[in-house]
Amino acid sequence: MRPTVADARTSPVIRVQSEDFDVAAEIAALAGGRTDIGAIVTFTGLCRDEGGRLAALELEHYPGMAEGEIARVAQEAARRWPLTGLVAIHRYGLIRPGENIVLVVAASAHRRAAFEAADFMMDFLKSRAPFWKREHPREGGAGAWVEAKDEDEDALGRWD
Amino acid sequence: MRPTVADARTSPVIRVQSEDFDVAAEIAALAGGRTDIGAIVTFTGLCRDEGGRLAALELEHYPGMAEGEIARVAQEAARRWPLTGLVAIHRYGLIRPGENIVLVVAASAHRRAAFEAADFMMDFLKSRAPFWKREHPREGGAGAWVEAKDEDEDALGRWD
Amino acid sequence: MSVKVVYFAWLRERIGKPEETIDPPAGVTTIADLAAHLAGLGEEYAYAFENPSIVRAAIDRVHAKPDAPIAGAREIAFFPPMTGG
Amino acid sequence: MSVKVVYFAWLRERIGKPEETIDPPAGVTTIADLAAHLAGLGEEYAYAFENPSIVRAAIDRVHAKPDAPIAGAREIAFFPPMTGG
Repeated sequence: MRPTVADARTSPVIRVQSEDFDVAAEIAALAGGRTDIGAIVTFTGLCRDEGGRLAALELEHYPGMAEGEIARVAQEAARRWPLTGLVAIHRYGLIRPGENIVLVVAASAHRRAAFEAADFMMDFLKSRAPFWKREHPREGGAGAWVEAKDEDEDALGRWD
Repeated sequence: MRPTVADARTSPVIRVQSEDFDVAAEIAALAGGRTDIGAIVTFTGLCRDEGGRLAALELEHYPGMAEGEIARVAQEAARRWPLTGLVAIHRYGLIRPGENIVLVVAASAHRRAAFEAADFMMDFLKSRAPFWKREHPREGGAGAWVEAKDEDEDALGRWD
Repeated sequence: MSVKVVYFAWLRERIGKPEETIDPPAGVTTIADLAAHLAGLGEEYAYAFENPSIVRAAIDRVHAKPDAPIAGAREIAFFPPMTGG
Repeated sequence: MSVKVVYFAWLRERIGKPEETIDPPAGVTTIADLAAHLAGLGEEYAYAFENPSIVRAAIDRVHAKPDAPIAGAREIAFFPPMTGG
């Protein structure tokens, strides 16, 4: 009857979608009716306008691989920490400043596991999930592809 | 007209209350209409039933000092990280399993600052904010006061 | 010089009241002095302060160490290690 | 043996198409071999692969290193470093 709720409790929930997401609904699906969760950490990544320079970001993705790669990262997080729930949602398409791009929700009995799992998810999503951002400048014209940062790749070393 | 929104943007929002809080509303108050936020991290602490053993937790607090101490921790977080918003809400009174106890929301242009500030806030709230938890066993009777954990005190060393 | 003293959690329960006004005798100049003085006021106080090293204190709603001077304090609090969050 | 090759982001733009079917000649056995082969197919390919060290690849939708063998692959992808999250 409520399959996403059941899924959230047993295995990571992964979604790649163009529509926006609802943080409160995802928390409710994960935690509703449960009494064994002590900590829920959410991470929401949003589109910035870079000081007014950007009209939007366009996110291209590799359908099929994107879901699979996020699922692999999520399974690794679930293996490393005793989680009671894990959600990862990544949007694609045209996203305007102030809008959501990515959501991770990690739940556990204890706060350190929830914090570390959410942090780990974001580090690996950034460098492993096949998404590419292109800028749409407010001034018009074809914008540049966002370049990957060395610091994002370096961040993975935190989890060795 | 909407004073909490203005407050969220300029200085930490601190609340000590018996009522529940609404994570989505706090995020909206912090981020609504803004285009300079790249990352929002929320931490929600919930009451667990400890394997069915507990009927509730009762949270006693030191009125006046609780708000002041959380504000001091929040000001330190705002000093250490370039935040675009910070909220800390701590409940008191009788809280049943599955219900919320504490909320921290940290927003920043960049994800590392948001993660670290939220993590820091929780470490210091746990050991510095004057709240005491008492267990209400399902079996009835006067429950025990929860004992502080050495690991909570030790966790503060992460931020030296 | 009299000062309001407040207790929380199991200190409050052991002492049997949430607050009282204390007039510390001469020589009681720090938090540790005051705790030792209180511990001598009766069985319930002795029980509350039986392990002074784990009792925490605040002066005027700010955390205070055992050697903090209490001169000029309006409100002194004693309580167990905190368990919020 | 023919294989579907897909391109993303600026590799797709430089090559001018999102995907194509390639029949790699004998001797092209790894991702690095295939990238080198593609780079020789024309100006647009040479531009896309001008800095092969920053081009990433996947075999059947799983990340693959330059020395990964391509035998049996159904779909090989080339793309820039990822910038999601």
